[in-house]
Amino acid sequence: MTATAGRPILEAEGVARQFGRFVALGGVDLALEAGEKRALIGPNGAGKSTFINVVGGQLAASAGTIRLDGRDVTGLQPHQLARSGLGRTFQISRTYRQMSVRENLVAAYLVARGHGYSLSRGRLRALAAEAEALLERVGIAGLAERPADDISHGDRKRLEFAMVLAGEPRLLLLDEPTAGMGLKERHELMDLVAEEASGRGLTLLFVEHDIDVVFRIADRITVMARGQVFAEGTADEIAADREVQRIYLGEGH
Amino acid sequence: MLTVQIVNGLMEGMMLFLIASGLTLIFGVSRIINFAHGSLYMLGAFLTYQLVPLFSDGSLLGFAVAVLLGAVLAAAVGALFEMAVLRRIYRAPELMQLIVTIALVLIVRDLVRLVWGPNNVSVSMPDALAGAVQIGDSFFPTFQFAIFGAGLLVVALMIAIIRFTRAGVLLRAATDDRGMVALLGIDQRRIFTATFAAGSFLAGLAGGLASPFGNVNYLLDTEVIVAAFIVVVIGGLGNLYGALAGALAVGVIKSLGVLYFPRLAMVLIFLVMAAVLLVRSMGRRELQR
Amino acid sequence: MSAARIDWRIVAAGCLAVLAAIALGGRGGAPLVTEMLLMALFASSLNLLMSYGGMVSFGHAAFFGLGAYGLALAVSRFGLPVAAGLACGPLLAGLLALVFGTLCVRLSHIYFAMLTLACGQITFTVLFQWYDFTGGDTGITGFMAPAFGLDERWFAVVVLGVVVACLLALWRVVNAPLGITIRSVGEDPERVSASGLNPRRVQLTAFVIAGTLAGVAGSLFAALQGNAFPDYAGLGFTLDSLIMVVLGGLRSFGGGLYGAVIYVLLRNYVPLLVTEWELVIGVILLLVVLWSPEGFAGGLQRIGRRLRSEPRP
Amino acid sequence: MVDKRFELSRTLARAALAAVGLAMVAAVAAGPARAADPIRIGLVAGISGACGPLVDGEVKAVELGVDQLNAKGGLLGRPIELIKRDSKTKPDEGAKLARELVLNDKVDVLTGTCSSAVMLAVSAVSKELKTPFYSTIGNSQKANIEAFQPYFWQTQAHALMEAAAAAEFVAGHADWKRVVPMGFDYEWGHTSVDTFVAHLKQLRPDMEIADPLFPKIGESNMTSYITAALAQKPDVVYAAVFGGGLINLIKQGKSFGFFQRASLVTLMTVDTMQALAKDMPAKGVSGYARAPFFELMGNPKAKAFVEAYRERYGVYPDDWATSSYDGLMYLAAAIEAAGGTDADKLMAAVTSITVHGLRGDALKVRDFDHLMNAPVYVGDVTTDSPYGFPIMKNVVRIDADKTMPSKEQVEKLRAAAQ
Repeated sequence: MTATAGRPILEAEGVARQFGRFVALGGVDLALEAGEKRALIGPNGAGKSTFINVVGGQLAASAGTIRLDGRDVTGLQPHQLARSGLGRTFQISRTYRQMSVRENLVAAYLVARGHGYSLSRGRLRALAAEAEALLERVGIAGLAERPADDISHGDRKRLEFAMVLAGEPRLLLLDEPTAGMGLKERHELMDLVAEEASGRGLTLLFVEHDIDVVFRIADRITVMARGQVFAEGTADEIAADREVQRIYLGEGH
Repeated sequence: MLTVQIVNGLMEGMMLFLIASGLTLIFGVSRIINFAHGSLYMLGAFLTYQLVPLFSDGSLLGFAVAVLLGAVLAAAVGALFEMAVLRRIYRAPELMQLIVTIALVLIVRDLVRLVWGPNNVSVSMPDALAGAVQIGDSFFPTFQFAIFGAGLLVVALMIAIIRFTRAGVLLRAATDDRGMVALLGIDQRRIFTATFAAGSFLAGLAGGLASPFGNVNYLLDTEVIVAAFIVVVIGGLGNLYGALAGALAVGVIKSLGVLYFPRLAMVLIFLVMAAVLLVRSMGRRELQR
Repeated sequence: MSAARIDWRIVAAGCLAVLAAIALGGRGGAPLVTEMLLMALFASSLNLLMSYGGMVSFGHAAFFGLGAYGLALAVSRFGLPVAAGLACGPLLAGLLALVFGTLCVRLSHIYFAMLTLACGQITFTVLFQWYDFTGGDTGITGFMAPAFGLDERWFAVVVLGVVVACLLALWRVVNAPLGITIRSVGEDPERVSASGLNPRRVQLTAFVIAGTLAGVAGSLFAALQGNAFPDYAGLGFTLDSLIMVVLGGLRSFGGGLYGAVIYVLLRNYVPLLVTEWELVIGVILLLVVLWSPEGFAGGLQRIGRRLRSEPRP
Repeated sequence: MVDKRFELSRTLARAALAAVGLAMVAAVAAGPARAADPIRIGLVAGISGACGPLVDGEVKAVELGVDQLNAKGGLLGRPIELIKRDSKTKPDEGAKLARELVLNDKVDVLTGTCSSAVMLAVSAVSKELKTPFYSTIGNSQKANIEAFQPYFWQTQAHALMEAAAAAEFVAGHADWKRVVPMGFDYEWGHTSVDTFVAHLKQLRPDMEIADPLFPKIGESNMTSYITAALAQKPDVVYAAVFGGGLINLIKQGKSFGFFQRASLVTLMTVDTMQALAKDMPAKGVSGYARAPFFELMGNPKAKAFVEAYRERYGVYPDDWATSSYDGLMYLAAAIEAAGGTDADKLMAAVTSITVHGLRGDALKVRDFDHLMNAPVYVGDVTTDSPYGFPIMKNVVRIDADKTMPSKEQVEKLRAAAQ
């Protein structure tokens, strides 16, 4: 579970993706070291979400190679990647809307533990206790009985995060985890994410528009523009990069 | 022999296109699989049966007027149904929309039976279309050429409307992205009502146009709807050109099937439908929102 | 945590009600009760797909029909005893569900529905046209005495036993981890996939379970009738099953059950009053969707909520 | 572990079940026992579904006939009660209704089926419950041969007889040298085509018989079959089709100029001629028919029936109506001969009486397959008609002795089916 620092857990080489003639990703190289927290920033349409979706297996790459722990995982299905230790959240959080918050988490545990096809109801009782503890940690234990459809946007983000944690991933991809949230909520959620990531020794790759959040959480930052990696470095380096400021910071946020 | 069957298949295909065009239009815009499409087709046929004696004593113009009037009435029924029923349940799961169209099938079938009785009836062929055209040593019905022409006209009109009118722009927008229309500040409900009316008009038109070429009874709906589904699926749901290609392909497959694989024609068409669906799905394990 | 236990009192009360109906209906009425029970199982199997798995099938009757033909063919063409034939029906249905399901779960939403339609129509057409083997439109008759030659009432009791057992098993499934997984996939296959389980496999599992149970219903239906006809796999039965689930109530385990009782009663008694019975059913269906989209079960729950929230004097 | 929407409140569930139980009890308990006095006839007809267009006349004629019999004091002094049910043209529904009619409503006789499937399903119930059952529309020979059972009789020429009659008719046209057979792609169509071809080969070894065509039942677009048939340059096309599909064939054929180049021989019933009316081709269509009223008008009984039918319903009876009425009158005669409705006595009477009916003065049902010696009428369709719709002229009545399979043939077929 603990990753040795210095070895890349994720390596993307020349990852490209086209939609018809539109080039969403034009050959992205990116390597994540185990345990690092990496932010992926860039203007709208830069290809950040596409990149996350290609790494997560939701979209197939048109070209390039992706390695997870040194193993070539290009073209694997999302569930295969998930079993290799990759967990992710979505831009619009994906939960089981008609099920209760607790059921959502129990369902995530069932899948993660390989009991998805079990007929034993004993398993449910055992997992319910674990689910309770995790809900407590992410701060939504009070909502356990509510349908996921009924809780606030931010709480649903927390729920989805908890569902990902239930899978005990080593690499965590978060696609705009704070989109549509208020300032305070945003920081609280990302603090929680950072805390859990550090505590569990997870590697984190997150897409984020809020530069405050990025600078607060990220060890390193990758800047994308027009489907390419434009710059990469520590928070300070990126903050100091004039080009970045011009094309990105100046323009948008 | 082969050529004759191919020509004939294309003719039959165009008839299928007329049937399917409204279904694919409605699906494209509203994502509703309208089971009642066959019922509106049937309604168009019966209305034509009712109206032809009023306008036509064998004249083509009178027939055309009767068919158009029948189609307009079918459009009114479609629009009414959209406003009174479908509009209330656009937010419900798509299954519910489908179920109400099934309910409409049951209702229309029995209403037609109540009004026109259970027996077969016949609409007379307008005199001008009654003959046959000789090509080589084969004959083809003038009527089928007229249908082919009508089909092309419908395609042309639909393209013209979609390309060059404001309604068409909205239609395209609605087909591509439902949310966008709302962003444009247009009342989405009006678009849906208009689409339903247009789709129902096309169904009624097809029913009216086809009526002199065959039997009309209250069971016509089921015969038509399965054929229309096949065409629309093979053509790509919501795709007008696809529906045209799909309709012509189905017509030709059926026509050639009579020569080469008579027992398998029906199964074959369903196999093609399944294959098209599967091939389209390949490489589409993409995000679905 | 409210583990969904089976309330045996409800089961017993239901069984008693059915037994009373059988006793009161006599030999002539018992087949109607049998039909209701089999339709309840058939609709409940579709309900597993629709309410839990989020899959709308337009070809579910194929498995009902295959269940019927599995029995009829085993006995008439392969000379197996009826008891063995009764096992062949669900087996054939389950096998074909595996084959069709493998293809169908590659698609979702309306595309899934259209592919099931194609599969269902292929099944129907083969049964209808393969005279030498399936007897074509005139079906297979006379291969066994209807209802094993039992008194209609006893056969209804036997069917009651089988249907209750199947529904209890289904209840077990939907409340077990597998049921949660099936519902998860019904809600959001992407989430399931991103969590590490292949949603298609889950859908396929549900599809095979549903197909097999439909096959059980079809086999017993063929046994009741003593015949098998292509109609049993046709679009008519498919639409019946969809209508039953919607009338009874989506998102409810009892939906298939309630729907079957309501629909079979309507279909049996409305034609005695009016020739245009389809019109009546169409209007009822319309009203249900508009005023109680969650069907009979949903309506019950709504009434229940209202009763509970209103203070009693 | 269950989401609220799935959780049934127990009281509610109980209430629901109670309601359901009550509904079922109320439902099946309906229909209290009645006095055993009247003679009850259960009519299981495909009022809705595919047979709808055919059984309209049947239901009307049977209702008329029952009223007439009752007006004359019923049978053996007992009134007749007709209990009508809609099979929806579904075999399972037909069988269930037949069972209900016998067991709950205590009907003495079953009739009314139209599609072969429903007929065979009801015949199985008739056999099991030992209740006499006769068919006046559905005419699959299976019910007389492979699936024969002693409580069934057929008052029509069955499929084999009709096809044989059509072959006789075609063979009689010396100028016809080449024939294309066609049939709906189901059991009845295939049986008809096979029988027609076999019979014709015997009668006219010189005739060229093309490969048969099999459009699907009720096919709405017959054009591919029309072009395929015409490509064979036939003198005549034999088509075992009927109803809506036949109307499609004729109207579409007309557009192709079919009737200028070939003749069509097909099952031509009055309802089809009424539906086509002025759209019927003036020449080129010949038909075989079961009970064309216009050809029976010389028979006072038939004339009286046609007039009574017209007076009551305002239309002329179609073949289905006429033969259903004739079938009912045969039953009435059998009940009187049997002195009651005891199933075995009735069946003995059915196979021993000779009845003067609408279709001739010596109708009888033979004993080994319970098939009536029903004639088949063949002739040429003409639009020159006093009735406002086409009829047939030059009609020849082909007697059953020319078309009924022999006892040996029937036994051979039965043995082959084992």
